Amino acid sequence: MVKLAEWRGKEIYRRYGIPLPRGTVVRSPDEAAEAVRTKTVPLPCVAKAQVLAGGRGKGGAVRFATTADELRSTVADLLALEFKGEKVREVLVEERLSIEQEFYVAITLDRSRRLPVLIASRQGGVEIESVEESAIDRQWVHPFTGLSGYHRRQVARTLGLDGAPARALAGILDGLWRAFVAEDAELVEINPLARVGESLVALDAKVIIEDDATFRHPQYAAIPDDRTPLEEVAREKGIAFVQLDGNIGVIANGAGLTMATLDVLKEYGGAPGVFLDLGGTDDPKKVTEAFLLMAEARPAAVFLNIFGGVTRCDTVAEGLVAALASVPSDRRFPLVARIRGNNEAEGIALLRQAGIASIPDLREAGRAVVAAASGGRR
Amino acid sequence: MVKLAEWRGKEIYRRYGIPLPRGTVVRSPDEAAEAVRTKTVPLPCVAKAQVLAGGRGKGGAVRFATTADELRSTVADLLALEFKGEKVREVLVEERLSIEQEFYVAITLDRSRRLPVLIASRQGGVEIESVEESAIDRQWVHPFTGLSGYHRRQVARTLGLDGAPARALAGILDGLWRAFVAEDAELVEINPLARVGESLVALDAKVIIEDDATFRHPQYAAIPDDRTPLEEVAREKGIAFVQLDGNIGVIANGAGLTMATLDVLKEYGGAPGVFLDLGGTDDPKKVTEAFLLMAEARPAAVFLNIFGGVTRCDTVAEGLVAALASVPSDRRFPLVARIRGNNEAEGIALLRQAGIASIPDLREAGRAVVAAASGGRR
Amino acid sequence: MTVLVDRDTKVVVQGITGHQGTVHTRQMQRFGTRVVAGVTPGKAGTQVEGVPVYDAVADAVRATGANTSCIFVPAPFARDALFEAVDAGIRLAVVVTEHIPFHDMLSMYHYALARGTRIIGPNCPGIGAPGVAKVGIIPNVVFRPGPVGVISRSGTLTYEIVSGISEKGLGETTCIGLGGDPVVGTSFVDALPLFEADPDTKLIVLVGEIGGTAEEDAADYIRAYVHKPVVAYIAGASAPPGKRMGHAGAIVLRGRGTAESKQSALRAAGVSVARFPYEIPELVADRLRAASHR
Amino acid sequence: MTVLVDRDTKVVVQGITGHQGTVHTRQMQRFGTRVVAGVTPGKAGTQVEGVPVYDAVADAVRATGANTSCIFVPAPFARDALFEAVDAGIRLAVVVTEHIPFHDMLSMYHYALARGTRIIGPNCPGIGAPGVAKVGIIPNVVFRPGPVGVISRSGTLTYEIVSGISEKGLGETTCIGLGGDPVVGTSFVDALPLFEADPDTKLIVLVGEIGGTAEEDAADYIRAYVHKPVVAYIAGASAPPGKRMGHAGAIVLRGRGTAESKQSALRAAGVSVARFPYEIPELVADRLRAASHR
Repeated sequence: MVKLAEWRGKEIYRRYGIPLPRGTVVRSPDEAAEAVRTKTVPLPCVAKAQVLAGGRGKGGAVRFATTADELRSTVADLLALEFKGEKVREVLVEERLSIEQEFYVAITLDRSRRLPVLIASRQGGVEIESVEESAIDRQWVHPFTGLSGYHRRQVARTLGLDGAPARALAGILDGLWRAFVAEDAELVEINPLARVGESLVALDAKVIIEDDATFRHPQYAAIPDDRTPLEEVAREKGIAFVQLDGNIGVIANGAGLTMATLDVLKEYGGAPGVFLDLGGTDDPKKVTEAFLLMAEARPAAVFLNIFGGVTRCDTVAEGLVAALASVPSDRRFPLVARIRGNNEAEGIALLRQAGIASIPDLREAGRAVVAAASGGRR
Repeated sequence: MVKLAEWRGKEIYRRYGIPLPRGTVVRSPDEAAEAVRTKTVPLPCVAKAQVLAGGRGKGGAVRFATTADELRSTVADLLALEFKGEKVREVLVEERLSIEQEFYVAITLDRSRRLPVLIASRQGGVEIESVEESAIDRQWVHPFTGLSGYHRRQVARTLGLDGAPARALAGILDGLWRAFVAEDAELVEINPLARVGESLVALDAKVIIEDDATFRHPQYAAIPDDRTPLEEVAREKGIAFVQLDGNIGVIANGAGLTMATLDVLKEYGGAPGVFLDLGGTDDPKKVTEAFLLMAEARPAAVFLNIFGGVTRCDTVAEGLVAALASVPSDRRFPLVARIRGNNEAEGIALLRQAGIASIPDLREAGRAVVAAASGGRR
Repeated sequence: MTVLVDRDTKVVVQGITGHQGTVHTRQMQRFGTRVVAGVTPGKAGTQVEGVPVYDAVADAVRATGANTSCIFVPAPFARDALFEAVDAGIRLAVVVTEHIPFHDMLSMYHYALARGTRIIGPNCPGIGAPGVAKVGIIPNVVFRPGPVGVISRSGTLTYEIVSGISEKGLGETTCIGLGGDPVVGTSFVDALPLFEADPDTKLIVLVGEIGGTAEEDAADYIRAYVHKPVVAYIAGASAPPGKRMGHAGAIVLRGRGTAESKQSALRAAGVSVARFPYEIPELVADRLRAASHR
Repeated sequence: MTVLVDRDTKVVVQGITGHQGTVHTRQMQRFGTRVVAGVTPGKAGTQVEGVPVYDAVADAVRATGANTSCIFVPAPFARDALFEAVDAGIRLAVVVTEHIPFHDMLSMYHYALARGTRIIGPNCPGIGAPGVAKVGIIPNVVFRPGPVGVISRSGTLTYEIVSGISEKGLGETTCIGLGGDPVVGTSFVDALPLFEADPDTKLIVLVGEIGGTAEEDAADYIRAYVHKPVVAYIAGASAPPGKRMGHAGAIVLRGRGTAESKQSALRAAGVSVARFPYEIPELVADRLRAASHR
């Protein structure tokens, strides 16, 4: 899930012919002033902090300016902002348009129907979740036939458009569909899509690219996301690693088993702090890396819960033993292990040699971890 | 069915990344000499008359030249040629390559399966009809999934290619597929596809564009085809008009009925000379136009055989009467009419007023036309 | 019984406000067809021949329960119209529109196939079942109820032949004009089992043309699966090779699709082959007589 | 009886010469599966674990009669591999490959659907029917023949749960790991009727996860059509919203796809919902006992 900042989304929309306000992204007050001087951005204008979190308008991350000096100081303010934990690195500066109506259009995936769904509403400019169902129009688009005339006409009816604005809408929907497919997007959203006289303009852009498709789009792989630094490191190593609020580290293989392990810990009063899914691997080095990454997160205790399938128990044990040897002393943690499945006996034997017992019962193991974590809470 | 001359086909192939010999199309000996001077065409080279008929190689329409002067005179010869009834207006001048192997690849429509079919053979450079079935590989390509890796690999196996030539082949097949779809082609053929060292080069190009798709590709609508001048006029007026070898004109509505009418005439010893399918129309002016066009073809007699459906009998009668009034006296012809179906009574009445009887029985009508034609044979 | 249409057939006409749409809506109504809705974008709320017009097929289906579409929209928009019909749940779409590029028709065919919608056409006269329903443009006057099932690639030639069968006093269960384009939604092979399964159809008339191998495919199918008598006619025996005879489909190319190959394949499958259209009614009468004496 | 696989299941392994392909070919063989062919382009003529390798699936099908494919090829080539399998006439394709873009999977799903091929997966452990056949990567040791049908969106959690059921002395007819991706070839709703129809399956275990609405859809289906007892577990009740928990599918977004909504929908459909994996064997035993007393 690669969430793109507004300005990156708009760069994509521009390539697909979707009309946008005139403007540019800036990274300093000087750049903003220069954009005004070169008329890249007409005045009055709007300056929008480029963060991924929502609620920028109400949160003071979108501001207006009528002169170059005002813009300069506004941009300086925004760049100094930390918005819901995100540092502002870019500001999008755009002409301020006289908006008559605000609509919502988006394309995303409907998992149940296994079809892309085109969503439209006359009530734009607010979160679509807050719009009542009856004001939302949904149409499913088959991947083999694509967006057709009747989809476009239906959206025009939903938005109450005809004539030139309806024709403009048709072009925007086509662009949105092509972007959704060609960029391997999970979501392409325009909210609001603004009516300005006879034209329509995408005032905002929300684009999410699918992680798994970055082999076709390497440019998106490098884009910063809302991951923590450790999550970012894990991502580079191909380890699913999520930081949570608690103090217990969980290393399991497979998302389902990892989540089930968290559920059990919570039941016994534990607070999971790291979710680390080894996935399917039979490379002990990857296991070692995972443990060292876990150590960086400084857990109060770690629960290793493995069911060997693709991953073999002895591989995991081998990787774990290697890791424990190289964890710095100030990063050590109490460990509870439970390893089952393929090569279980070999794995258990290896652990035993390293002084680690495997607790076969999930309840018992869970309780042991919670106890270890509360004893060792820092 | 818009058959494109080789050079036009190659222009399309170039756009889809298919490797071609270096060269250019010329319309005069001077242009040919200039192409050598500017090194657009390296020497030695081959000069190919741009006609649609097959058998150019054996028919002397493909010649070689090793010097600019030789090329100049070769081009002059070719431009003076009339090949199987076609005047030569363009000559394609290309580098002469050192060919190691000649293959055949093409994509066309399989009507029975309703799927595009990818055809490949190791025996290229000859008409595919002359290649035995066992040496031809066919693979069907679904329009929703397109050409896939396994199609490409199968063709590589058929042609006995691997390594760099197989990779080149993959690119060529992709280009061919994209051209087939995006240009609305009926046929895209490369014969021969030549192996030159580690590369593959399309030595010839045969592309047929679908008539019905010219609304998407207006550039192809204007391309001259192998129609007679009258057929060309008819095409512009949207009338299906085919010139045959006989002296009887047939005007009917619908291809099936028109062909059935020809079949009947032949049975009675008649020789159809013009096939004119009015199609479905209820515009009397179109009927008048059709008759005037027919008059231009100077038939010995004309058989009007109409079954009124979309076309109404009275409309046809009205158009016919108007046409007869304006046919010049040296273009008049004996006419046998048979009109049935919607508004039959009204049509027959209109014809009767103009002194024309409608013969309801097809046999009788057919015999009458053949008699009239042999009586009036010029 | 009839084939493909019945008394529950409720037709929506796509492109009803166009000239042909309007004319043939009236003709279908006169035939007794339940034309329940029309669709022309932007014309919702109006009426054509008393039929309510909607902006979208989905609206028409919701409001009227239409299950069958008759498509008259111009070729550049036909693919879109068919997709719309399929997505709205239409089960049978008769595409009258001519000059649809076959690349479009490939998508239309395979999409409809995947979604369970049957297409008749394009470039076809449609379906007529005397006394029951007509979807398309076959002239009403040619029909008469009777035991013959007719399947044809032609337009007006079908009218001529059906008319001849009716005048002979025989009559039809259902007549299907498949259309003469290179890619059709329903081929002879697709239509034959419908008539073979229909108890009221005692004999099948197959009207073919030169070009393609649809008739050869039909002969293979008949030999294997059809037990009812079949009478056939192939138009274009006298057409010269290489000339496209009106229909995009009707062309003898490279020795393929000749009348001879079709006729001999059909004869080998036990089909009575007429040499001329006017021979058909007599052959039909003979085969029906022979069948009833068995 | 078993579901999806039986004694006629003949498996071709696409990507057999890769590490996982080779390892799991051996495991499938040990399970008793008839692995008849492997496919790796350019490796025709070689053998892996005694299994002949072909260049193309069509070749493998022609030579061996393979009807089922197990796909291990890397994600960028998985779509192509599936299309090849479908076009070669494979009826069941188990796609083990993970990280396939969902846009690719949309094409794969709809193409297979149109052509009548069933997909299990992608990113799935596959199918195991103890004593009959296994297609995929579920560890052999977890199985034991018995009356329970297992359908799961998870991988290792399935092994854990199946293992628990087996250790309890209950055992399985068939276990299907559907895969946890946003678009799967076979969903709970697609798999439930198979077990409902299988006479040997007396109870169904459904293992779900947070994210999406597949479990809610399953609850609707169970309420309407499933008469056998169902026991379910939903992983991820403790996962915080907005965090993607490993699987592309496992995420609670905008209040949709929570464990609570899934659990309550399932309970309302008469399903016994386990709070933790280790509760499942007991619930299964209880429901089986209750059912046998009716």
